[in-house]
Amino acid sequence: MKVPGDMKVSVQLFARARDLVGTSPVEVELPQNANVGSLRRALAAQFPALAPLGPHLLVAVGQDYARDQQPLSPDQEIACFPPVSGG
Amino acid sequence: MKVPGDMKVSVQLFARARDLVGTSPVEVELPQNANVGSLRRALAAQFPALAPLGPHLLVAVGQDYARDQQPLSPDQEIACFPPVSGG
Amino acid sequence: MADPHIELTHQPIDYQALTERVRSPQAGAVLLFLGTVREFTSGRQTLRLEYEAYPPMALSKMRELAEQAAQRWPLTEVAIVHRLGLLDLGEISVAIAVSTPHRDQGFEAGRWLIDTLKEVVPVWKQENWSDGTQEWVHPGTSDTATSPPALGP
Amino acid sequence: MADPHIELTHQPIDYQALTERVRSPQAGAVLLFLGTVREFTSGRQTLRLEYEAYPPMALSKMRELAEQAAQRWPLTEVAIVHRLGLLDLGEISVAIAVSTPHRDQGFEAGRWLIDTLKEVVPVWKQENWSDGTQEWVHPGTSDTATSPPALGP
Repeated sequence: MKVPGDMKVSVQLFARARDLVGTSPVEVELPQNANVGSLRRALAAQFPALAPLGPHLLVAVGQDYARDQQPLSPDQEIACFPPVSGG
Repeated sequence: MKVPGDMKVSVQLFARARDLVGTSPVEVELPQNANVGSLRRALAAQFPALAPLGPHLLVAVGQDYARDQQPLSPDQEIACFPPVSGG
Repeated sequence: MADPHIELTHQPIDYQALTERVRSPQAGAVLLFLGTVREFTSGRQTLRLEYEAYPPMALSKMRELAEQAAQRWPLTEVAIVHRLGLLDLGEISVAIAVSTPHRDQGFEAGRWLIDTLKEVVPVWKQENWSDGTQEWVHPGTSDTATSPPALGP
Repeated sequence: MADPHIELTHQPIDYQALTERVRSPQAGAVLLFLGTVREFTSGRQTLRLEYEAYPPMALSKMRELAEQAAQRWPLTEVAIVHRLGLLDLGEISVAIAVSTPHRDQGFEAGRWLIDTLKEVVPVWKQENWSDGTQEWVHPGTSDTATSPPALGP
Protein backbone atom coordinates (compact mmCIF):
# COMPACT_ATOMS: atom_id res chain seq x y z
CA MET A 1 0.00 0.00 0.00
CA LYS A 2 1.47 3.34 -1.10
CA VAL A 3 1.31 5.84 1.72
CA PRO A 4 1.61 9.59 1.03
CA GLY A 5 5.10 10.64 2.03
CA ASP A 6 6.75 7.39 0.93
CA MET A 7 9.92 8.03 -1.00
CA LYS A 8 11.82 6.35 -3.77
CA VAL A 9 15.61 6.24 -3.63
CA SER A 10 18.13 5.17 -6.24
CA VAL A 11 20.84 2.84 -4.94
CA GLN A 12 24.09 2.15 -6.76
CA LEU A 13 25.37 -1.40 -6.37
CA PHE A 14 28.95 -2.54 -6.82
CA ALA A 15 31.02 -5.69 -7.29
CA ARG A 16 29.30 -8.94 -6.25
CA ALA A 17 26.20 -7.04 -5.04
CA ARG A 18 25.61 -5.69 -8.55
CA ASP A 19 26.35 -9.08 -10.11
CA LEU A 20 23.86 -10.85 -7.82
CA VAL A 21 21.11 -8.32 -8.57
CA GLY A 22 22.07 -8.10 -12.25
CA THR A 23 21.85 -4.33 -12.59
CA SER A 24 22.74 -0.97 -11.01
CA PRO A 25 21.37 1.42 -9.93
CA VAL A 26 18.15 0.01 -8.49
CA GLU A 27 15.13 1.93 -7.21
CA VAL A 28 13.83 1.16 -3.74
CA GLU A 29 10.60 2.41 -2.15
CA LEU A 30 10.99 3.45 1.45
CA PRO A 31 8.59 4.69 4.11
CA GLN A 32 8.75 8.30 5.18
CA ASN A 33 11.42 8.87 7.83
CA ALA A 34 13.33 5.88 6.54
CA ASN A 35 16.87 5.37 7.71
CA VAL A 36 19.76 3.22 6.47
CA GLY A 37 18.40 0.23 8.41
CA SER A 38 15.06 0.52 6.58
CA LEU A 39 16.97 0.62 3.29
CA ARG A 40 18.79 -2.61 4.16
CA ARG A 41 15.51 -4.38 4.94
CA ALA A 42 13.87 -3.05 1.76
CA LEU A 43 16.82 -4.15 -0.38
CA ALA A 44 16.78 -7.64 1.14
CA ALA A 45 13.02 -7.96 0.54
CA GLN A 46 13.14 -6.66 -3.03
CA PHE A 47 16.32 -8.56 -4.07
CA PRO A 48 16.49 -11.99 -2.42
CA ALA A 49 19.58 -12.68 -4.56
CA LEU A 50 21.52 -10.43 -2.17
CA ALA A 51 21.00 -12.94 0.67
CA PRO A 52 24.57 -14.34 0.61
CA LEU A 53 25.91 -10.83 1.26
CA GLY A 54 23.12 -9.70 3.58
CA PRO A 55 24.89 -9.11 6.87
CA HIS A 56 28.07 -7.96 5.16
CA LEU A 57 26.63 -5.24 2.92
CA LEU A 58 27.88 -1.72 3.53
CA VAL A 59 25.82 1.39 2.81
CA ALA A 60 27.29 4.73 1.80
CA VAL A 61 25.29 7.96 1.86
CA GLY A 62 26.72 11.10 0.31
CA GLN A 63 29.90 9.11 -0.49
CA ASP A 64 30.59 8.23 3.11
CA TYR A 65 29.90 5.12 5.20
CA ALA A 66 26.54 5.31 7.01
CA ARG A 67 25.22 3.57 10.14
CA ASP A 68 21.77 2.02 10.27
CA GLN A 69 20.44 4.91 12.38
CA GLN A 70 21.28 7.55 9.76
CA PRO A 71 18.10 9.07 8.24
CA LEU A 72 17.65 9.08 4.46
CA SER A 73 16.18 11.62 2.08
CA PRO A 74 15.45 11.12 -1.63
CA ASP A 75 18.05 13.59 -2.89
CA GLN A 76 21.04 11.79 -1.38
CA GLU A 77 23.60 9.73 -3.29
CA ILE A 78 23.22 6.19 -1.95
CA ALA A 79 25.37 3.15 -2.64
CA CYS A 80 25.43 -0.39 -1.33
CA PHE A 81 28.37 -2.78 -1.67
CA PRO A 82 30.21 -5.73 -0.11
CA PRO A 83 33.44 -5.42 1.92
CA VAL A 84 36.17 -3.66 -0.05
CA SER A 85 39.24 -5.44 -1.43
CA GLY A 86 41.38 -2.88 -3.22
CA GLY A 87 45.11 -2.49 -2.91
CA MET B 1 114.04 -1.68 19.51
CA LYS B 2 113.32 -3.85 16.50
CA VAL B 3 112.85 -7.46 17.50
CA PRO B 4 113.13 -10.29 14.96
CA GLY B 5 109.63 -11.43 14.13
CA ASP B 6 108.11 -7.96 14.32
CA MET B 7 105.77 -7.25 11.45
CA LYS B 8 104.72 -4.24 9.46
CA VAL B 9 101.08 -3.89 8.42
CA SER B 10 99.42 -1.43 6.08
CA VAL B 11 96.26 0.16 7.44
CA GLN B 12 93.71 1.94 5.30
CA LEU B 13 92.08 4.94 6.98
CA PHE B 14 88.73 6.46 6.05
CA ALA B 15 86.67 9.59 6.61
CA ARG B 16 87.69 11.70 9.62
CA ALA B 17 90.37 9.21 10.61
CA ARG B 18 92.16 9.75 7.29
CA ASP B 19 91.65 13.51 7.48
CA LEU B 20 93.15 13.68 11.01
CA VAL B 21 96.20 11.63 9.99
CA GLY B 22 96.46 13.35 6.61
CA THR B 23 97.10 10.25 4.51
CA SER B 24 96.06 6.66 3.83
CA PRO B 25 97.20 3.92 3.94
CA VAL B 26 99.67 4.14 6.82
CA GLU B 27 102.27 1.58 7.86
CA VAL B 28 102.36 0.39 11.43
CA GLU B 29 105.01 -1.76 13.13
CA LEU B 30 103.59 -4.45 15.38
CA PRO B 31 105.14 -7.06 17.66
CA GLN B 32 104.96 -10.70 16.67
CA ASN B 33 101.62 -12.27 17.66
CA ALA B 34 99.98 -8.86 17.54
CA ASN B 35 96.22 -8.67 17.63
CA VAL B 36 93.69 -5.95 16.80
CA GLY B 37 94.11 -4.49 20.27
CA SER B 38 97.88 -4.09 19.72
CA LEU B 39 97.12 -2.38 16.42
CA ARG B 40 94.83 0.13 18.14
CA ARG B 41 97.55 0.97 20.69
CA ALA B 42 100.22 1.28 17.98
CA LEU B 43 98.02 3.55 15.87
CA ALA B 44 97.26 5.79 18.85
CA ALA B 45 100.97 6.03 19.71
CA GLN B 46 102.08 6.72 16.16
CA PHE B 47 99.26 9.15 15.26
CA PRO B 48 98.31 11.31 18.25
CA ALA B 49 95.99 13.25 15.91
CA LEU B 50 93.60 10.31 16.11
CA ALA B 51 92.96 11.00 19.80
CA PRO B 52 89.50 12.56 19.33
CA LEU B 53 88.33 9.32 17.70
CA GLY B 54 90.34 6.95 19.87
CA PRO B 55 87.68 4.94 21.68
CA HIS B 56 85.32 5.07 18.71
CA LEU B 57 87.61 3.71 16.01
CA LEU B 58 86.56 0.49 14.35
CA VAL B 59 88.97 -2.01 12.86
CA ALA B 60 88.19 -4.27 9.91
CA VAL B 61 90.34 -7.24 8.95
CA GLY B 62 89.73 -9.04 5.69
CA GLN B 63 86.81 -6.66 5.05
CA ASP B 64 84.96 -7.62 8.19
CA TYR B 65 84.70 -6.06 11.64
CA ALA B 66 87.31 -7.43 14.06
CA ARG B 67 87.41 -7.62 17.86
CA ASP B 68 90.50 -6.64 19.83
CA GLN B 69 91.32 -10.32 20.49
CA GLN B 70 91.59 -11.19 16.79
CA PRO B 71 95.21 -12.04 15.81
CA LEU B 72 96.83 -10.20 12.90
CA SER B 73 99.20 -11.34 10.17
CA PRO B 74 101.00 -9.10 7.66
CA ASP B 75 99.15 -10.38 4.59
CA GLN B 76 95.70 -9.29 5.76
CA GLU B 77 93.71 -6.33 4.45
CA ILE B 78 93.35 -4.00 7.43
CA ALA B 79 91.28 -0.84 7.72
CA CYS B 80 90.49 1.56 10.54
CA PHE B 81 87.64 4.04 10.52
CA PRO B 82 85.16 5.97 12.69
CA PRO B 83 81.49 4.98 13.15
CA VAL B 84 79.69 4.70 9.82
CA SER B 85 77.07 7.19 8.64
CA GLY B 86 75.85 6.06 5.25
CA GLY B 87 72.28 5.90 4.13
CA MET C 1 52.32 19.52 2.79
CA ALA C 2 51.10 20.54 -0.64
CA ASP C 3 47.79 19.20 -1.90
CA PRO C 4 48.08 15.40 -2.00
CA HIS C 5 48.02 13.79 -5.42
CA ILE C 6 45.08 11.36 -5.56
CA GLU C 7 44.16 9.42 -8.69
CA LEU C 8 42.21 6.50 -10.11
CA THR C 9 43.41 5.33 -13.50
CA HIS C 10 42.80 2.66 -16.11
CA GLN C 11 46.36 3.14 -17.42
CA PRO C 12 49.52 1.51 -16.07
CA ILE C 13 50.72 3.46 -13.03
CA ASP C 14 53.78 5.63 -13.70
CA TYR C 15 55.35 5.20 -10.27
CA GLN C 16 58.45 7.15 -11.24
CA ALA C 17 56.35 10.25 -11.99
CA LEU C 18 54.57 9.63 -8.67
CA THR C 19 57.86 9.37 -6.78
CA GLU C 20 59.21 12.52 -8.42
CA ARG C 21 56.06 14.33 -7.23
CA VAL C 22 56.90 13.62 -3.59
CA ARG C 23 60.68 14.10 -3.65
CA SER C 24 61.77 17.26 -1.89
CA PRO C 25 64.89 18.83 -0.35
CA GLN C 26 62.81 19.09 2.83
CA ALA C 27 62.60 15.28 3.01
CA GLY C 28 65.29 12.83 4.02
CA ALA C 29 63.27 9.77 3.08
CA VAL C 30 60.92 8.64 0.34
CA LEU C 31 58.83 5.52 0.78
CA LEU C 32 57.15 3.98 -2.26
CA PHE C 33 54.80 1.04 -1.86
CA LEU C 34 53.54 -0.86 -4.90
CA GLY C 35 50.85 -3.52 -4.77
CA THR C 36 51.37 -5.95 -7.67
CA VAL C 37 49.32 -8.81 -9.12
CA ARG C 38 50.68 -12.02 -7.61
CA GLU C 39 50.35 -15.30 -9.47
CA PHE C 40 49.72 -17.67 -6.57
CA THR C 41 47.41 -17.26 -3.56
CA SER C 42 47.21 -20.22 -1.17
CA GLY C 43 48.26 -22.48 -4.02
CA ARG C 44 45.63 -21.22 -6.48
CA GLN C 45 46.85 -19.65 -9.72
CA THR C 46 45.65 -16.22 -10.80
CA LEU C 47 45.50 -15.32 -14.49
CA ARG C 48 44.35 -11.72 -14.09
CA LEU C 49 42.70 -9.44 -11.57
CA GLU C 50 39.93 -7.01 -12.40
CA TYR C 51 39.56 -3.93 -10.20
CA GLU C 52 36.35 -1.93 -9.91
CA ALA C 53 35.71 1.22 -7.87
CA TYR C 54 32.94 3.49 -6.69
CA PRO C 55 34.99 6.34 -8.11
CA PRO C 56 33.83 9.53 -6.38
CA MET C 57 33.79 7.90 -2.95
CA ALA C 58 37.10 6.12 -3.59
CA LEU C 59 38.77 9.42 -4.48
CA SER C 60 37.19 11.12 -1.48
CA LYS C 61 38.37 8.35 0.89
CA MET C 62 41.87 8.33 -0.60
CA ARG C 63 42.11 12.08 -0.04
CA GLU C 64 40.80 11.67 3.51
CA LEU C 65 43.49 9.06 4.20
CA ALA C 66 46.21 11.36 2.88
CA GLU C 67 44.98 14.17 5.11
CA GLN C 68 44.69 11.92 8.18
CA ALA C 69 48.21 10.62 7.60
CA ALA C 70 49.47 14.20 7.31
CA GLN C 71 47.96 14.91 10.72
CA ARG C 72 49.62 11.88 12.33
CA TRP C 73 53.04 12.18 10.69
CA PRO C 74 54.99 15.20 9.38
CA LEU C 75 54.57 14.25 5.73
CA THR C 76 56.41 16.43 3.28
CA GLU C 77 54.35 15.12 0.34
CA VAL C 78 52.01 12.21 -0.34
CA ALA C 79 50.57 10.68 -3.50
CA ILE C 80 48.17 7.74 -3.91
CA VAL C 81 47.09 6.12 -7.20
CA HIS C 82 44.85 3.09 -7.66
CA ARG C 83 44.59 1.24 -10.96
CA LEU C 84 41.21 0.00 -12.27
CA GLY C 85 40.22 -2.54 -14.93
CA LEU C 86 41.89 -5.78 -15.97
CA LEU C 87 45.45 -6.30 -14.72
CA ASP C 88 47.90 -8.95 -15.83
CA LEU C 89 50.28 -10.78 -13.51
CA GLY C 90 52.98 -8.50 -12.12
CA GLU C 91 51.13 -5.29 -12.95
CA ILE C 92 50.81 -2.56 -10.33
CA SER C 93 47.38 -2.16 -8.75
CA VAL C 94 48.19 0.55 -6.24
CA ALA C 95 51.06 2.95 -5.60
CA ILE C 96 51.59 5.03 -2.48
CA ALA C 97 54.49 7.48 -2.25
CA VAL C 98 55.32 9.55 0.80
CA SER C 99 58.23 11.79 1.63
CA THR C 100 59.12 12.64 5.22
CA PRO C 101 61.96 14.36 7.06
CA HIS C 102 63.00 11.04 8.71
CA ARG C 103 62.63 7.45 7.58
CA ASP C 104 60.68 6.07 10.54
CA GLN C 105 57.85 8.48 9.73
CA GLY C 106 57.82 7.35 6.11
CA PHE C 107 57.68 3.66 6.95
CA GLU C 108 54.92 4.20 9.51
CA ALA C 109 52.83 6.48 7.30
CA GLY C 110 53.25 4.25 4.23
CA ARG C 111 52.24 1.17 6.18
CA TRP C 112 49.21 2.89 7.70
CA LEU C 113 48.12 4.28 4.32
CA ILE C 114 48.09 0.93 2.51
CA ASP C 115 46.55 -0.91 5.48
CA THR C 116 43.79 1.66 5.84
CA LEU C 117 43.24 1.99 2.09
CA LYS C 118 42.52 -1.72 1.96
CA GLU C 119 39.94 -1.35 4.73
CA VAL C 120 38.02 1.73 3.71
CA VAL C 121 38.49 2.73 0.06
CA PRO C 122 35.60 1.36 -2.06
CA VAL C 123 37.57 -0.65 -4.61
CA TRP C 124 36.99 -4.35 -5.24
CA LYS C 125 38.96 -6.98 -7.04
CA GLN C 126 37.73 -10.02 -8.89
CA GLU C 127 40.01 -13.03 -9.21
CA ASN C 128 40.27 -14.67 -12.61
CA TRP C 129 41.61 -18.08 -11.59
CA SER C 130 43.49 -20.37 -13.94
CA ASP C 131 40.67 -22.96 -13.62
CA GLY C 132 38.36 -20.55 -15.43
CA THR C 133 36.41 -19.39 -12.40
CA GLN C 134 35.90 -15.78 -11.43
CA GLU C 135 35.51 -14.76 -7.83
CA TRP C 136 34.92 -11.42 -6.15
CA VAL C 137 37.17 -10.90 -3.18
CA HIS C 138 35.01 -9.65 -0.33
CA PRO C 139 36.84 -10.17 2.98
CA GLY C 140 34.70 -11.69 5.70
CA THR C 141 32.05 -13.09 3.37
CA SER C 142 31.77 -16.79 2.63
CA ASP C 143 32.93 -18.50 -0.56
CA THR C 144 32.06 -16.12 -3.34
CA ALA C 145 32.84 -18.04 -6.52
CA THR C 146 30.41 -16.79 -9.13
CA SER C 147 31.35 -18.73 -12.25
CA PRO C 148 32.19 -22.36 -11.49
CA PRO C 149 34.12 -24.06 -14.26
CA ALA C 150 31.98 -25.68 -16.95
CA LEU C 151 32.57 -29.38 -16.45
CA GLY C 152 31.78 -31.95 -19.17
CA PRO C 153 29.08 -34.58 -18.51
CA MET D 1 65.53 -15.28 -4.51
CA ALA D 2 67.83 -14.54 -7.44
CA ASP D 3 71.26 -13.05 -6.75
CA PRO D 4 70.70 -9.72 -5.00
CA HIS D 5 71.68 -6.61 -6.94
CA ILE D 6 74.30 -4.70 -4.93
CA GLU D 7 75.98 -1.56 -6.20
CA LEU D 8 78.03 1.50 -5.27
CA THR D 9 77.86 4.30 -7.81
CA HIS D 10 79.03 7.84 -8.39
CA GLN D 11 76.12 8.42 -10.79
CA PRO D 12 72.56 9.43 -9.88
CA ILE D 13 70.62 6.33 -8.78
CA ASP D 14 68.14 5.07 -11.36
CA TYR D 15 65.54 3.86 -8.86
CA GLN D 16 63.09 2.94 -11.60
CA ALA D 17 65.56 0.46 -13.09
CA LEU D 18 66.16 -0.82 -9.55
CA THR D 19 62.44 -1.26 -8.91
CA GLU D 20 61.95 -3.05 -12.24
CA ARG D 21 64.69 -5.47 -11.20
CA VAL D 22 62.72 -6.60 -8.16
CA ARG D 23 59.19 -6.65 -9.64
CA SER D 24 57.88 -10.16 -10.14
CA PRO D 25 54.60 -12.02 -10.67
CA GLN D 26 55.58 -14.01 -7.57
CA ALA D 27 55.39 -10.85 -5.47
CA GLY D 28 52.31 -9.00 -4.25
CA ALA D 29 54.26 -6.07 -2.86
CA VAL D 30 57.24 -3.92 -3.76
CA LEU D 31 58.81 -1.62 -1.20
CA LEU D 32 61.22 1.07 -2.35
CA PHE D 33 63.07 3.21 0.16
CA LEU D 34 65.06 6.25 -0.94
CA GLY D 35 67.32 8.25 1.33
CA THR D 36 67.53 11.82 0.06
CA VAL D 37 69.67 14.83 0.96
CA ARG D 38 67.63 16.97 3.36
CA GLU D 39 68.24 20.68 3.59
CA PHE D 40 67.72 21.23 7.32
CA THR D 41 68.99 19.18 10.27
CA SER D 42 68.17 20.52 13.73
CA GLY D 43 67.88 23.99 12.23
CA ARG D 44 71.26 23.89 10.44
CA GLN D 45 71.26 24.24 6.67
CA THR D 46 73.03 21.72 4.45
CA LEU D 47 74.40 22.78 1.07
CA ARG D 48 75.69 19.38 -0.05
CA LEU D 49 76.64 16.00 1.38
CA GLU D 50 79.73 14.08 0.36
CA TYR D 51 79.66 10.29 0.71
CA GLU D 52 82.77 8.14 0.94
CA ALA D 53 82.99 4.34 1.20
CA TYR D 54 85.45 1.56 1.89
CA PRO D 55 84.19 -0.01 -1.32
CA PRO D 56 85.02 -3.72 -1.14
CA MET D 57 83.83 -4.04 2.45
CA ALA D 58 80.76 -1.88 1.79
CA LEU D 59 79.75 -4.14 -1.11
CA SER D 60 80.44 -7.24 0.96
CA LYS D 61 78.34 -5.93 3.88
CA MET D 62 75.49 -4.86 1.60
CA ARG D 63 75.42 -8.34 0.10
CA GLU D 64 75.51 -9.88 3.58
CA LEU D 65 72.52 -7.73 4.60
CA ALA D 66 70.56 -8.81 1.54
CA GLU D 67 71.28 -12.45 2.31
CA GLN D 68 70.39 -12.08 5.99
CA ALA D 69 67.13 -10.35 5.07
CA ALA D 70 66.34 -13.19 2.67
CA GLN D 71 66.77 -15.65 5.54
CA ARG D 72 64.43 -13.69 7.83
CA TRP D 73 61.73 -12.85 5.29
CA PRO D 74 60.58 -14.60 2.12
CA LEU D 75 62.03 -12.01 -0.24
CA THR D 76 61.26 -12.50 -3.88
CA GLU D 77 64.01 -10.07 -4.95
CA VAL D 78 66.19 -7.45 -3.31
CA ALA D 79 68.40 -4.66 -4.64
CA ILE D 80 70.55 -2.13 -2.76
CA VAL D 81 72.46 0.80 -4.26
CA HIS D 82 74.46 3.45 -2.42
CA ARG D 83 75.60 6.67 -4.07
CA LEU D 84 79.09 8.10 -3.45
CA GLY D 85 80.63 11.51 -4.03
CA LEU D 86 79.11 14.99 -3.77
CA LEU D 87 75.31 15.11 -3.62
CA ASP D 88 73.11 18.17 -3.95
CA LEU D 89 69.97 18.81 -1.91
CA GLY D 90 67.18 16.39 -2.78
CA GLU D 91 69.47 13.86 -4.47
CA ILE D 92 69.18 10.18 -3.62
CA SER D 93 71.97 8.75 -1.46
CA VAL D 94 70.65 5.22 -1.04
CA ALA D 95 67.94 3.10 -2.63
CA ILE D 96 66.64 -0.21 -1.31
CA ALA D 97 64.04 -2.18 -3.26
CA VAL D 98 62.47 -5.44 -2.09
CA SER D 99 59.64 -7.51 -3.46
CA THR D 100 57.76 -9.97 -1.26
CA PRO D 101 54.64 -12.13 -1.52
CA HIS D 102 52.86 -10.00 1.13
CA ARG D 103 53.25 -6.38 2.14
CA ASP D 104 54.02 -6.84 5.83
CA GLN D 105 57.17 -8.76 4.86
CA GLY D 106 58.24 -5.96 2.52
CA PHE D 107 57.78 -3.22 5.09
CA GLU D 108 59.64 -5.21 7.74
CA ALA D 109 62.51 -6.24 5.47
CA GLY D 110 62.87 -2.75 3.98
CA ARG D 111 62.97 -1.17 7.40
CA TRP D 112 65.49 -3.67 8.70
CA LEU D 113 67.70 -3.26 5.63
CA ILE D 114 68.01 0.52 5.86
CA ASP D 115 68.38 0.49 9.67
CA THR D 116 71.11 -2.16 9.53
CA LEU D 117 72.82 -0.61 6.51
CA LYS D 118 73.22 2.59 8.49
CA GLU D 119 74.81 0.65 11.35
CA VAL D 120 77.23 -1.67 9.58
CA VAL D 121 78.00 -0.66 6.00
CA PRO D 122 81.27 1.31 5.87
CA VAL D 123 80.06 4.49 4.21
CA TRP D 124 80.48 7.94 5.72
CA LYS D 125 78.97 11.30 4.97
CA GLN D 126 80.44 14.71 5.38
CA GLU D 127 78.12 17.68 5.91
CA ASN D 128 78.82 20.80 3.92
CA TRP D 129 76.92 23.34 6.02
CA SER D 130 75.68 26.66 4.68
CA ASP D 131 78.00 28.49 7.12
CA GLY D 132 80.98 27.15 5.17
CA THR D 133 81.98 24.43 7.67
CA GLN D 134 82.47 20.81 6.79
CA GLU D 135 81.79 18.07 9.31
CA TRP D 136 82.12 14.32 9.18
CA VAL D 137 79.09 12.58 10.61
CA HIS D 138 80.37 9.88 12.97
CA PRO D 139 77.55 8.85 15.31
CA GLY D 140 78.57 8.59 18.94
CA THR D 141 81.68 10.72 18.60
CA SER D 142 81.85 14.25 19.95
CA ASP D 143 81.61 17.42 17.88
CA THR D 144 83.52 16.67 14.72
CA ALA D 145 83.59 20.00 12.90
CA THR D 146 86.84 20.04 10.95
CA SER D 147 86.73 23.40 9.17
CA PRO D 148 85.38 26.16 11.39
CA PRO D 149 84.32 29.24 9.45
CA ALA D 150 87.04 31.83 8.91
CA LEU D 151 85.96 34.76 11.04
CA GLY D 152 87.32 38.26 10.56
CA PRO D 153 89.32 39.89 13.40
